[in-house]
Amino acid sequence: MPERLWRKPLDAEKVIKPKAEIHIFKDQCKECGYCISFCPMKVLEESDEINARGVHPPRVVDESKCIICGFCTSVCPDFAIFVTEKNSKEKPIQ
Amino acid sequence: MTRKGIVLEGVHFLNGDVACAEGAIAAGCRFFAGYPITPATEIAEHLAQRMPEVGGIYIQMEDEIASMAAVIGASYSGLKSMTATSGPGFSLMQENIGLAVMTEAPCVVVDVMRGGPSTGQPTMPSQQDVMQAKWGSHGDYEIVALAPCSVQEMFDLTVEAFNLSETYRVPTMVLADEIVAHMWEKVVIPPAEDIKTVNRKKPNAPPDEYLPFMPDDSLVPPMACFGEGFSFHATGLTHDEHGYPKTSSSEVQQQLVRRLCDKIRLNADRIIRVQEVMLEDADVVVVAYGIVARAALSAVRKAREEGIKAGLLRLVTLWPFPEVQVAKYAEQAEMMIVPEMNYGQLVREVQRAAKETPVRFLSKLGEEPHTPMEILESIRRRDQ
Amino acid sequence: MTESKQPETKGGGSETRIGVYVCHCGLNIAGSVDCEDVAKFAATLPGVVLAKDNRYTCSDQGQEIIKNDIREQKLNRVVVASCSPRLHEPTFRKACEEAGLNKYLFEMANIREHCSWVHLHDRVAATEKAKDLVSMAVAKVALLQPSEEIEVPITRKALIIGGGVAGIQAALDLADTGYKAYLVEKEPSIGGMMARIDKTFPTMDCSICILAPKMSDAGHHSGIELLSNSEVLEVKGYIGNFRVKVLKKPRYVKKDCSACGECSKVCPVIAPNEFDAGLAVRHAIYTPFAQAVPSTYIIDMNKCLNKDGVIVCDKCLKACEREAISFEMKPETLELDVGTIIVATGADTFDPTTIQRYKYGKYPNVITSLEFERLINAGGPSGGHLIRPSDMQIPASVAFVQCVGSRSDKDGRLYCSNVCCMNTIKDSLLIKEHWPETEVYVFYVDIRAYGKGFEDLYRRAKREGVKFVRGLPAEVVEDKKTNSLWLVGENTLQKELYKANVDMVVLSVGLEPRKDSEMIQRLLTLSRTQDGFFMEAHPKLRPVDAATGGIFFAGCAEAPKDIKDSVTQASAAAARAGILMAKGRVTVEAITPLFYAEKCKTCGLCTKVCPYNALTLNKDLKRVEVIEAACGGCGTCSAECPFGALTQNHFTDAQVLAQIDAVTANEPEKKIVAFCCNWCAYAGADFAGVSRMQYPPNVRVIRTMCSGRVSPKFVERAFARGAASVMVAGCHIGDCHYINANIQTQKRVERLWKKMEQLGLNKERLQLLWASAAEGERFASKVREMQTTLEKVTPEEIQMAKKTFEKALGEN
Amino acid sequence: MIEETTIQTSAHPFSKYLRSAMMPHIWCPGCGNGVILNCFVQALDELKLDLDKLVVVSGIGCIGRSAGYTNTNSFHTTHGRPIPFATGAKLANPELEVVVISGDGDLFAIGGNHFIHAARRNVGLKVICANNFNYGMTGGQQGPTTPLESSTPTSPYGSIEHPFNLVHLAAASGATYVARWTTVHVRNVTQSFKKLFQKKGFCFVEVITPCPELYGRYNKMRTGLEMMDWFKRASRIEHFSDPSKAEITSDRIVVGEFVDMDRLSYEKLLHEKIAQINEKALGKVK
Repeated sequence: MPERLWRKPLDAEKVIKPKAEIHIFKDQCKECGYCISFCPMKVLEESDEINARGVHPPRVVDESKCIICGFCTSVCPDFAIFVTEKNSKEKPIQ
Repeated sequence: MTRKGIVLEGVHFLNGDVACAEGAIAAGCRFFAGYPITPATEIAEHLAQRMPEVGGIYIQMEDEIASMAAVIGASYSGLKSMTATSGPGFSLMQENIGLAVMTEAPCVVVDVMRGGPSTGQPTMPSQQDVMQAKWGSHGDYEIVALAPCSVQEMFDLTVEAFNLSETYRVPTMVLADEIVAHMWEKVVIPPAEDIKTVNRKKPNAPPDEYLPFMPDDSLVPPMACFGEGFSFHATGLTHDEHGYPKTSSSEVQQQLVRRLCDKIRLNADRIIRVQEVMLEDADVVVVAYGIVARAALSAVRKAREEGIKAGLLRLVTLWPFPEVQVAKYAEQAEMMIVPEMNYGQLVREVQRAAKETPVRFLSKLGEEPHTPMEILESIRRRDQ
Repeated sequence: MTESKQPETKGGGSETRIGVYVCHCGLNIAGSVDCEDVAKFAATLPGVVLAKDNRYTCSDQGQEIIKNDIREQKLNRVVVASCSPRLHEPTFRKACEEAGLNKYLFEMANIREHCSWVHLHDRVAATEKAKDLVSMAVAKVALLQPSEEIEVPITRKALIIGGGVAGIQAALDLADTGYKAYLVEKEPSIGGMMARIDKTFPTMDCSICILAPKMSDAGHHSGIELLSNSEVLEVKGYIGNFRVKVLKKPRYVKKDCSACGECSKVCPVIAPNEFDAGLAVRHAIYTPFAQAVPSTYIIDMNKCLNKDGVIVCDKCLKACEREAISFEMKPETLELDVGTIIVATGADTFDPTTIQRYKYGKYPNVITSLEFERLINAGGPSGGHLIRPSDMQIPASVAFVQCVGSRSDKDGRLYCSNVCCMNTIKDSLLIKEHWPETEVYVFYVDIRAYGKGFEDLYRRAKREGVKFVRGLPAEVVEDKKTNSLWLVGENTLQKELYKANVDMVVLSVGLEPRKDSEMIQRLLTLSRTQDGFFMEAHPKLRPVDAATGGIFFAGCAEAPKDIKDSVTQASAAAARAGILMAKGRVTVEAITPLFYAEKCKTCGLCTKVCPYNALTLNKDLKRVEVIEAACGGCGTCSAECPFGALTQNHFTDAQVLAQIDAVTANEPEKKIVAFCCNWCAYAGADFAGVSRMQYPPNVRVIRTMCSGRVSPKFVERAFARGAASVMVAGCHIGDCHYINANIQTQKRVERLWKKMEQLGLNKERLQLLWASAAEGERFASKVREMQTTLEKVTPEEIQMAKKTFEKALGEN
Repeated sequence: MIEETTIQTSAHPFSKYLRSAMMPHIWCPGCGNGVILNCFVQALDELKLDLDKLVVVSGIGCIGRSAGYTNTNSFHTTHGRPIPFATGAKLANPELEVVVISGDGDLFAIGGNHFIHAARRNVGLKVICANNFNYGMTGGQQGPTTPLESSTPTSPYGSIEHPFNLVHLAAASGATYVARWTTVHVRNVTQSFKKLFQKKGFCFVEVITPCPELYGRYNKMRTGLEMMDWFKRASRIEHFSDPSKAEITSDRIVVGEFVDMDRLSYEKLLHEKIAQINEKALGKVK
């Protein structure tokens, strides 16, 4: 049966997706744009605020879209962003 | 690795290079990196055979630059390390000698001097690297340099060199010449336990409080090595007591450079050794070092037989320069004679220290060293 | 390297003794042809020593008569005027051989499919035509030469395309017989449609439970190489010696996979699972179903986040203990040498959205029978609970609507999809089994319970209270509040309107040819019937063979059928392929080119047109060398040679010209000379006969293996002899059974048209027809159309053409 | 500013591997060195390596700073000499994991000789080269890997020098593990870095990294993203393909693992011999 004929899968809701928590250290960002452009789910965008370095750090558009692949964490040259699963141990020390 | 038995003991007939190598082993050196060069090659050859026997490491690197770098690396991994070379190789080592000074890596560099400049006279004796030993690397710094005049001293001073470098965390040179390196003599090696050896000071602070470049009163910081649980950083850049680069801070630069020099200068009297022969009433003082000193000695003896009040000041330590001692005998002497196998190097330091006292320089280039007669002649002509 | 020195003389040396046998075929021929008259006429033809007519020439007695005459009457040529040579030529050739006559000295006149059946109501004209056909055959047979067939070895390996139950069965049978079988499946797992079905009719046993063991056998059999997630790219060669290119698409998971499923658990991407008809989700890395073979997981790169070599998400990589995942896997192209090919590509289900009134895709509670199978299946998305999509509640009433996409000239396909009736009956019983209270309606046109045990099941369903209503709903309307559905239509038994309200409607969708059957058709140069399924060589006598040698059919690829029939056909196909491979050698028909060195000018034109590169020009020896084993026997080289240095054995210039002369012996101005290729056009004309399509009797068909054989001088000869029109007919471009020889046909006809125009002739008189074996009607209507132009052709035009082409009279 | 970021990095999962006092690093916006350092500490984190036994050595150049940034035993040598230093350190204490992180100029121009000899000896060093095609720290001059025709302040008319093919050089010199990736391949880079610690002999990983401020600016790729897009577009993963054909051009960058073999490491051979001879010698004197 061709894909276009499919209806919404009956168990689509049942699949539980871990909730993401995205931590951004704005003042460390140098605005290379890697996290924004490589995010597979397009969760991030450039914000209009200006950080201590005088550049625009990223901003979360829709945290619920994040699938916690952690690519932003790995590709950030400035250790300015990381993602954790909501209510998991890895909490930022405030 | 026990030293008992493996280290040579008793009376032996050796050449200078071998004696130097045995001295290193006796001092606890367990890492040698070098590159073949006349007339220092025998040191490498002998250590290639002996190091494994004492559980030590010998490696021939691709050049002298690499040798010096490897020596520093091994030193930071906790082994007493050395290299041996001659003029051309010594030149290549200079940059990393500077690194050893900057990172305060204990290590010994043996330079068996031959005729230069450049490739010069590989097989002829000389004393042409005396100034390079002090000034060869860029920037302000102090090192220690010793000048053996016999095969016995090739042994003794090598041990001494290690002890000094470990004490002051400074590269220490043994400035031998082709003759002491190649001549054969009796060497008396005391039982291992009677040989005094010094090991670098270890930190007693807990790892998280340890500051790798924070000195104590001796101006020498205790040294932790890789793998000992102190995670620290060392760099050739100007650095603070954490070892972190501070390349644009004037006071960090001043603090660091001053300390690197002062730890030697302020400890000079503890470091410096000279031999004083018939100097109490001497009005002619011959200042010599290395093989030349032996000719000078017999010249001085002959002069005394002729009734001339001659004396010998033999410099065992060339750097830091025995300024005080030279000045002291310059006071009482009418003149000083400095025979060197070069075209005028250490004589400049002597002149500086001797002030008004006239200093006569006897140069030898590219030939056998001064004969006693030549020096005696000069002593006889003391009034001219 | 065949070569005949002496120019063709009549017969094998001594004088020609032809026997002609006119068959009544009961009344099939005798019904509209006066067979005795035809036999009498035949007796008068040159070289004919005896002519007989009898009721069934193909019967044993019929064959015995021929054998005796050959022995006693010293016949050295035989003509049988009966049905299509595509049907009985082998039979009679065998008979001749048994009587010691070389089988290449036999010829047939097709007076049934091409005559009696298509001119049912014009006995006179049909009889006249039959006489022409016979004289053509006699003219040709006189010139036939005894020939020996050469043999080529067969690769003892088989390729099975499609890993459904048919493909699996065929592969297992072949492998068990001891032949290597390559089983190519384009999906990640074998199993096909049967793996998705819950229960099978009429036995009601669990579909996957009986299939799974076969699947794993196929997976583990040492004789079977399973190529899943793979597609056939190219097929070259000929019977016994095919070279196949297969594209093995990367799974991105290595064989080391233990199918533990940890990767799937962590994969953040979800997509509808094709296997569950999209009713359940799967992840980007997945296995389609629990019993999948191979069990190795697969990554769907269209869904996976890691595009062009950059690994963005490495969750599965981290989760896989065996480190079996590799995003660097690349597609491989495998080259397989096989002797036989079995096509088991299956069928698609009909797309019900095209029938608006059933509102599929608009109303949530209208589902297809395939979706139903997944819903009722314990392994399915609802764990076997029949729920209706709108509210996930168990429906209190269900209606099945039959013939969705089947048996309709308006909605979908004309044919009956064969399995839907029984499938629905089975499904209705399943509902009754689990939820006896459920009201079940079946709206049908006819219930076709023809098979073993089918009727019992049908009765049982009725007993269980399933309500069968004759008459399909005219429309389906949804109750907006309850999402239940109103079906309105006419009960054609009671002749009254019905208006039924049910919670869920199941559309019993029909089967249709695979979307990609055209691709497979081109790859293997197969034919398809009008409904688009692959066409067998003969519906009765070679039901699993393709017209192309060495290729066989199994399962729904050939026509919709149920599991039992698919498996039966698969075993049959395996057996047929096995027979070929057991022989180990295949004979090449002696229809390869004959070469006359003295005429060859070594121009090399022939080598350029040969689709098989079977000809090589040897300039030094001033000759063309023919590799018989490679030769497909299309004869296009012979048509191309301007000097007559090459001619196709058994279809020589002289023989074809003799046929033309026979057609045009009298009243040529009333006749159409038609050259038809054996595989498509001639078969199409046969099909027209089988379907009793009536068309004007003035056409005379000359059979060549390929339209590429038709050399311009044949056409010119026809016109020179005063023929009114000429038809050149072949397979559609792309469907040529000789790779692409019919491209040459097109070129030649176009050249002739240009020539005719320049010479002021009406080019309408020469017609080019592409007609497949299924397109009988296309052939018939072309004849009708030509008839009308033919009537307009004036005697002057005929004369003019005669003059223009008279040079052609010298040819032979 | 420093203070503030200090607090912040301490929250980052990898912060414990970084010397907070040294953060933020000196590297320009879009510089790939940070990505390499990131992958490196991630590898350490995934392997749960004993940091006391780890030594990171670097030479001179932008990436040379990474030794100082990793919170472990680290040494920042003179230009071109990290490998011989590391050789000494490793031989003197084979228990140590000695990693050299440096640039293409440091390792292959001024230090080229040391590289090939360490590889030849098969000293158990893990050498990571950040290849940015130029001398970043001194202002983008051409170096041993600068692609033909590309322009730099010292090749203003386009470079006429043929660059080194680093993976080919490493393989030919005898390295037991050779891989090349770019900074878009962060997962593969991390994997290869982890691999380094499972191997015994001389290992080499080249990471092609964007230098938008200099190399990029001189070659029509003004931003790191543009360079990363080039890497993404041009990269072809061809594992264990012939290193001599592993080209780097504007439309084709061959990446992957090229060598993965086992050869007894220099230090193993050396220390076995030493132990053997030492024992004999001890025996002799008893």
